[in-house]
Amino acid sequence: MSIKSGDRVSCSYAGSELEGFFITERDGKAVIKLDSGYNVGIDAGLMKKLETQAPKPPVPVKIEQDESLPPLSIVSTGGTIASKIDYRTGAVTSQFEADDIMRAIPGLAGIGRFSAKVPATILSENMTPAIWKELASTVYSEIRNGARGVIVTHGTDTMAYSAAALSFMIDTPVPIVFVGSQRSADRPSSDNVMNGLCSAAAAVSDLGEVSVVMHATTSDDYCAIHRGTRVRKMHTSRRDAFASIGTDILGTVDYPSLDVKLSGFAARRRDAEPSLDDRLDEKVGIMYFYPGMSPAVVESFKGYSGLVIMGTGLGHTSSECIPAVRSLVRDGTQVVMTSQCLNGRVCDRVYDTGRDLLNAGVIEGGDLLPEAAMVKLMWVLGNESDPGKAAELMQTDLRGELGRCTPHGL
Amino acid sequence: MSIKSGDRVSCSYAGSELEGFFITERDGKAVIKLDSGYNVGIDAGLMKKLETQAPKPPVPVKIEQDESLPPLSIVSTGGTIASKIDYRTGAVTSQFEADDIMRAIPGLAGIGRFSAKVPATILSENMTPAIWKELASTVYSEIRNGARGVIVTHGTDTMAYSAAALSFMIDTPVPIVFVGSQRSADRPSSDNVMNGLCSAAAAVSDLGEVSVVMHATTSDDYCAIHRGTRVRKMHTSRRDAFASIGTDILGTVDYPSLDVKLSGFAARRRDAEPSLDDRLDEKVGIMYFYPGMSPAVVESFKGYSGLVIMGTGLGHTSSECIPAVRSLVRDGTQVVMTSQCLNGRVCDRVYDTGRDLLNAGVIEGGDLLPEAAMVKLMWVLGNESDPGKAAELMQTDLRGELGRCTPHGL
Amino acid sequence: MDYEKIGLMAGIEIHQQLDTAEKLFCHCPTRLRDVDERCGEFRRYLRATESEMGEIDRAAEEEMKKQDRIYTYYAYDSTCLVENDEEPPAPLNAEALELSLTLAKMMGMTPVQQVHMMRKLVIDGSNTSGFQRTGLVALNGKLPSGARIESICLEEEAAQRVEGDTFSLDRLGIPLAEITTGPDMRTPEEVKEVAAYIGMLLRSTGKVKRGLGTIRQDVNISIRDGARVEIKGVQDLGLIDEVVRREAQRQQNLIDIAAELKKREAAVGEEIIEVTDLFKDTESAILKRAKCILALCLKGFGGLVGKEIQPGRRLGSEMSDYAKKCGVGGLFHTDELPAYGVSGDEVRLLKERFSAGDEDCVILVADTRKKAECATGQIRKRAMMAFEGVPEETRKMLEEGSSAYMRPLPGAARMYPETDVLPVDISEEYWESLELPELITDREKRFATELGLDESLAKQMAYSSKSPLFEEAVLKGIKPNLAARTLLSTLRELSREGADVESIPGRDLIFLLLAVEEGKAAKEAVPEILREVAGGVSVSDAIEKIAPSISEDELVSLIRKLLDERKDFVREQGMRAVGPVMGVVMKEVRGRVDGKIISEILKKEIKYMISS
Amino acid sequence: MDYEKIGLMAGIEIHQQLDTAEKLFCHCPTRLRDVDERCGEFRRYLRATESEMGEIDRAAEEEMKKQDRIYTYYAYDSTCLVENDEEPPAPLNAEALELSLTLAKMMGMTPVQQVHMMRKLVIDGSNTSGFQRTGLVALNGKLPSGARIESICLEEEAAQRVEGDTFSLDRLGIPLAEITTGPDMRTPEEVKEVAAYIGMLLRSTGKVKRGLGTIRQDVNISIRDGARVEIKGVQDLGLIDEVVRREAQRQQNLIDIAAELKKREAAVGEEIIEVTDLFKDTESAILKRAKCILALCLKGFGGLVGKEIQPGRRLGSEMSDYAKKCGVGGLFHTDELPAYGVSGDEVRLLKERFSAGDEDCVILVADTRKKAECATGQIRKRAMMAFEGVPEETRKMLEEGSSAYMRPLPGAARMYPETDVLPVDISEEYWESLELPELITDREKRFATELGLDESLAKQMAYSSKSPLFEEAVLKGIKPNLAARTLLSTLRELSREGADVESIPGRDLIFLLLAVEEGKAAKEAVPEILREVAGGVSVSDAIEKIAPSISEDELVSLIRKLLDERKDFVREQGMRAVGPVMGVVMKEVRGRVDGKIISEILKKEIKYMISS
Repeated sequence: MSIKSGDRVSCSYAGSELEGFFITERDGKAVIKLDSGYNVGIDAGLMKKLETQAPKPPVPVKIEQDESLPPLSIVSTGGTIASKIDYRTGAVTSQFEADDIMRAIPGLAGIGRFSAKVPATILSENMTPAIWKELASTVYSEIRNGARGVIVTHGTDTMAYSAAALSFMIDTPVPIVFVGSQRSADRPSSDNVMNGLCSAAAAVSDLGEVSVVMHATTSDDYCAIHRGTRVRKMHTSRRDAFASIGTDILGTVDYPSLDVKLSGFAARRRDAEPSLDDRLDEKVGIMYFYPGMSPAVVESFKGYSGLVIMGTGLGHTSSECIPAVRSLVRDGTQVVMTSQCLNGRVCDRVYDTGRDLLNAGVIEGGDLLPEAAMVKLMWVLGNESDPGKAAELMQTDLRGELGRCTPHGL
Repeated sequence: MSIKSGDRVSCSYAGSELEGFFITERDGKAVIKLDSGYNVGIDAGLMKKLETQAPKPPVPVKIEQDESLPPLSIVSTGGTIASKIDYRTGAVTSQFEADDIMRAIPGLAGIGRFSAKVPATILSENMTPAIWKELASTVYSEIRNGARGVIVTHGTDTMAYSAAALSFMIDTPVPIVFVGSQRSADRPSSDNVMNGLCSAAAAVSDLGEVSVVMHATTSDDYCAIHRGTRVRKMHTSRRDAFASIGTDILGTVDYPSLDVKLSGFAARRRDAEPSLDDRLDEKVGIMYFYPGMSPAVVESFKGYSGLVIMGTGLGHTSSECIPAVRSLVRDGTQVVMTSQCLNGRVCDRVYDTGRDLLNAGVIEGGDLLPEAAMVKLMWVLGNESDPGKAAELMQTDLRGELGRCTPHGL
Repeated sequence: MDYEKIGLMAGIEIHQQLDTAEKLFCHCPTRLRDVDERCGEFRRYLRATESEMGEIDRAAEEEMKKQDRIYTYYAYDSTCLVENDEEPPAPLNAEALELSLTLAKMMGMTPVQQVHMMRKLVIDGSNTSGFQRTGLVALNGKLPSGARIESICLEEEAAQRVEGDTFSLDRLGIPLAEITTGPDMRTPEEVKEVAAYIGMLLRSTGKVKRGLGTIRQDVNISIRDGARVEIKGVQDLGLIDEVVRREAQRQQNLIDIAAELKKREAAVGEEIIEVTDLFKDTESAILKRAKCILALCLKGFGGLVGKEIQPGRRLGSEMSDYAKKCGVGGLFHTDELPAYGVSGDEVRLLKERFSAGDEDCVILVADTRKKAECATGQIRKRAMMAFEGVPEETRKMLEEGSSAYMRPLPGAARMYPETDVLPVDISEEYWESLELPELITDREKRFATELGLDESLAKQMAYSSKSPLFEEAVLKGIKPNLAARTLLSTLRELSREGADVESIPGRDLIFLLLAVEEGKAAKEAVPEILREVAGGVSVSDAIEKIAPSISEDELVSLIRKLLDERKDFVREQGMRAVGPVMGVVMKEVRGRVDGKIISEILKKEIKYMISS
Repeated sequence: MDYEKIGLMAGIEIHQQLDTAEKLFCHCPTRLRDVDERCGEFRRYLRATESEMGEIDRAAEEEMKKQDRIYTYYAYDSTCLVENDEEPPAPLNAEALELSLTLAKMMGMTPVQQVHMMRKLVIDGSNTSGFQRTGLVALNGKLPSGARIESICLEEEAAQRVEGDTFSLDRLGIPLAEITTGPDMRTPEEVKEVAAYIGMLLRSTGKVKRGLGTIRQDVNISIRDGARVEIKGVQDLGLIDEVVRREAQRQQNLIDIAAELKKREAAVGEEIIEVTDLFKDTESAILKRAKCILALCLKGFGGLVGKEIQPGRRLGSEMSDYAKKCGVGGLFHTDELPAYGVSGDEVRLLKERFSAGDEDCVILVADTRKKAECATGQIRKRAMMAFEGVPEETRKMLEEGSSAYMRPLPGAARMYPETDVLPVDISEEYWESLELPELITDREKRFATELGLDESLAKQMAYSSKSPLFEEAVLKGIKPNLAARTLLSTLRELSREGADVESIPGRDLIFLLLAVEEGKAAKEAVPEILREVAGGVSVSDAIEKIAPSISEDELVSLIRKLLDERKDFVREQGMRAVGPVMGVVMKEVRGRVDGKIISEILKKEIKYMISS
């Protein structure tokens, strides 16, 4: 059939002639948007093409930027901070140009002068270490070119991994702020506007590290600023899904005032050049231990440069798995122990299996989050070939990812 | 050397003759407990045996039980609810006999009339589905034999897994209460006494399901009663490590009053016989998805009866992994999707990769915890050979493990 | 008014809450709650999203004018993250879909082959998501009256406004059937009849919510040279014809005003003048405390702004409605002044500022400068519309049937697909399998003819939500009249007394009525027994307490004893004694035995006594 | 008192907080906090754990007597889950271990080959875990005085008691060196000397905490026929000899009392009698409001219970200490009555109840029945001990050097291994590599002889924590006297005035003193400049503000101007004018130039003036 999406069609149905736009065909059903605005699915064979309506190209209205404001960069990886709805076809499209983003979030224009880069356009679950490198190099260039802060829009699924990756890959004097939305940008209730404005406020603030800025509560009242190496998505769908684990948040951005409050321990903006070190050893995995796990699961990571185990409790696997772990280590895999408890500190000195794991060559991951541990291990192995030094680096706090003490209340 | 642990030894050291008890030898160093109480490590060669002191056997003082109190059963798997210190040698031993436990936690004697069973003595990280079966059959017998409640002492590492396993394997009319301690029973600050007393209070309460009773806060103020299929260890070391996820707690036990308060939705004690269904298909694993994961990791679960994936966000893997998942399903592995976010609900209808996963045959795990999902999958596959029916069972709430709605505030 | 002459056209949209077990897109119950039972609250902003053409929907844009667009929501232990807009919706509720399709079939409609849920932009705060999910379910039906049914849509109910910008989430997501008729009605009475008929159809399913606010009619009205106006939220069917009448009148008056304005060569003044100084010593409290008073002059509008266009409504009221969107309290216009503390001198000075004459009208707005400026803009906009006659509007019904402006009619550009909900195919087999319920009107006839209820009781019973229980009772052998009276009158009376009759399960009512039929309890004791049951006593305990069963032997001995005590009287009166003694016996057994049985025995015993 | 004759033996245990960066088993700072800064609190019970033999440690058992054993803990943003007993300890702090080994080496001790950390049971609440971690580090040393050092242990400091059962966690876990001498001292003065010498050794490391509570001495004392008594918590070295004296006196008196009791054939009455009724109209407020008053009679104890055994302490006080463990406030005994509102009649009646005579003593306890019963038991126990003379006890020091009973001496059965901390090997290489610090006494001599400080200043400087800064300053070329006086007197004076001199970094002090040495600021301006710096001004700004540098040219013109104004006087006085004019110049330059420079120029100029 020569009917294309957006074509005007009609069909005889229910004793009347229905008219509308053809949207798509799925499983033999044509989806038609009636003039009432409703979509219905109808046998594709019933459809008659009326006249071709070429979709009008959106009129690009140039947004005037205030040259007196600080230069900010929006780097997009495909997370939608802005989108447009074509009510004629019902299609929702993501927006990546600075102009589009500023039109969708009008308040941005009062915060900075924006430029936009799109190093990748993917669903965040398809993120890979290779794209982290591209992302890091894009962000690095933007800072080199004078951006006073960089906002990275990112799908929320793997945002914490990417934020951790950039934390290690870039030594930044200015804020690199990851932001996303848990409710799609096309809906009036989307968290994109508040998160977007708060991330921009954080990007011009005195902060000087990689962070994630997202809703702190289910209300539109303020955003939390999380450290990139300490944040985790802790809910599948809520606005306030992101949580700092094992540390306080770096600060808050109030909404709608956009007042930024930073904690004393948050790194501050510096007058320095950024540095980029984007070597990663990508052959690193995560393994979740469970009761009765076959040692074959451990063995399946043979040949890996690194493996992060999510053990039980203080960082354990069954005794049965320890020989397999020992073999892995002997064959050159760096194995780091973290805990599936997520909160608290790994300590393999207390129980027998723990001590056996230490003897097998497992590195205690302290209070590293498993995800941050994986990213760090990739980075450490990409930069340090000596296993002993690599192990030492894994136990050294480089980007606030490791806490020496676990504060009361956490 | 013929010197044994507990022997009286001396050695010339630092210009004087040190006397004490020989404890052990480790890495060529003899560990000696000096008469001052201090242990020191000294070259084993310096040690001279003085006289053999056979350790006096502990005098078993019979505890009088109050026959008017309800019969309760303590089933131990190796978690230490009670222990004794031999200050002479410094050795700490776990106690499993009812007498010993009641001596260590004197308050128990006022709550019930106890009998004790020890189906296994292992570290909880070495727990296996095979031991779950033994445990289930022991608990089942105890209830059949008239126990008004069963307390299962268990190491905390995998307690949540075991509690979920028993939830499915036993349909119980009386409380089955899992309890453990995060601080070892040999220390004056141990949580064993409060947890032990609170679990006993829960075991004689009106509750009628499998639960975990542990500290609710860092203070010794009250314990939370968690549903066995909804509880997770969320901290490596804190007393209040256990948390109910996606649901309210079943109730509380105040300390030291031991008043039990049950929520409206907690199952109540019934006047019925228990039933046991301990068939498990043990070939079920958990896989943690991470960015850049090789499809080979998925493939390594080939031949498994079931696999629980901990996906990102609403329940995703990368598109690259989906063909491998499809193959697994085609080859007969039931694949259930859960989320590494832990909180919230899996929903694969919203995004493309999700829909692709559904098309690949993945079962949405709703708000099942990954651990509960694994245990449930073992049980479902052990009882239902038809894949369609098994999938339906996985999406049916059997033991409060699945919530139809996610309440506000969770 | 000659409606044919003025070309009245009217259609209605009926929104009916469905009485399903769960909500449309989550598994929460469809239960309303008291706000005091809330377990949490949160606050959100909503904003209109940009469309492909860069246009924001005009209804949404109107909402955006409000300065403070933050909404507060109350959550309950019977609501969930779906209502909170914090979780993707569950699949479409199959029960609700079936019910809407059943309704469609009852009206002779054709179902769509595949239902697609849409998001309809609503940013007044009543939907946490900022849209209402709605799907077109069926098309093109016809009522016996000939009125066309254009469509039936399955929608989610909005959150209930508590006050101001605070909403309660208990109602959000209750399934709603939206039935839209064609604009086929030509008189106010016809509108009422059609609405009533559809209401009857809805209730015939036995699965719609009942009670205040569970059904709402929107009426679309236009007259020739007028415009389509939608009046929302007519909850009382009794007023629907009056609403139509008044709107027709309003449109006619606006058309007349437009003609008059053209004749007068009226014009809306360009100038907005600040007149705060003029009122610094005014007696009007509102003007006196205002930070800023702005005025504009409507040339040639004199007398027309104050003209009544509908009972209680003037052209000035329409302008005021527009102005209020900016957050101001209202306006003053010189057609109504001097009044409200504004003196004649002040009016004179005000008019002088604009060199305005009697044929002109000056309008005043008092508030902060920002709000007042917004409001004068709105007033100018509405004044310009007056030249065109009737603006297309969505209006809300006022108490007596008049209406006030709410927002422009929403454009069509406000729907896009709800991608979180998969489309649902409606197969022919499924459609064929749907069984239609008996219409209440048919049921009414059946109750009267087959069960012998009198006409009024038959109607009452047929419309009652208790009618399934009634039918069950009759099937079990309870006399229709006893069942109907108990279920209607007795329960209603007890309820008025304050007894919690709603808590009495149907099976208890049947148990009790069976006991009556079996002579184990007297009809007379039914109210008292039910009162006990409503208080928490089990039905058998209540029967035992109020009407402990008396064996026939016991009854006979009791009667003999009583007769014995009245031997002389009975001997004297003979069978005439039956009546008086009957009263005594009844009092003794306190309704534990049916009067008929007593009467039989009594007669026998008296007969025996006088014959012995 | 002839200490040789009574066979005095004394030893000391010194507990010294180490000034390490981190705590012994976590990475928290070793910083004390104000309780108002706490960020959280929690409550815990502690209970004695059962040992293999079924015995509970007797010290622990004593604590268990207290009815309410729940402790409250304050946490800070500088404490962590290790202090909270919610996380396993980190590995042993290497800095602390090195410091304790350095101390061991300074005292000629032998290190253990492998340090094993132990858990020492402490359930008075001061340790959240219920035990104190401690490890034996070295053995058998000797001081120059000949006193033997038995051992040095590395321990964790306990939590500080805020009040009652509330503890503050900031102090918990600070490393503590415990140095134990042999029981080798024979006179009170010797005890003091040894304690002072060890104190000097500790401070010589420069890495011990200073200030109130950072060092605590426990003294072990016995005399012949007495018993070993440990007096805890002697914080003031000046009192330590007095403590020994008073304990020797106490033991002697108790021995004498024991002899007297035997002579009198005294006995502790079996009977405990309730005498609440006796005091129902008493004037004694305590007795009047008591729920239960119990009494017992000590036959033959009359006069002895009230006998002073130490200034301010009687045998009755010892009994009272024991009774207080049950939570009672104290006791009354007839040796001190009538008094405190108890009348002579009441005493007589009381004694009559027991048929007690003058040689007997009746003891009263008033509280709830439960507590009073517990207390009378304790009193009987202590009374029985009086026959033996001196009980082995742990006692706490009272203000003037007397002491009160705390608990029995702890048994040895209270230690078991800390399995969460791995043992640490001490290799010979490591031991050999440890460098010993200069002793303060050596430093004192060096300061006097090599740097020419006078004796008192040398001593003060050597003991001061500022001595490293002093040495740095001298190395940089600052005159020792200037440096010493500034660091000691000037700073102390400013501090007394309220200036925050602690906040002034050492490098600023050196910068300033170098400026003085270079003539850029006058010595006289130092206090004022430092006051500014303490107030937050940078040191260079402060110099510029207080003493803007004056070039030599400017100084010369100033002097010439001043001389010119005093031409006559100068001509008249000649070189004698130097003094008076000097004063005027000094006032003008307000310390901006060193007096010596002024004086030189002034002399030259006057010389020139008179010669011209």
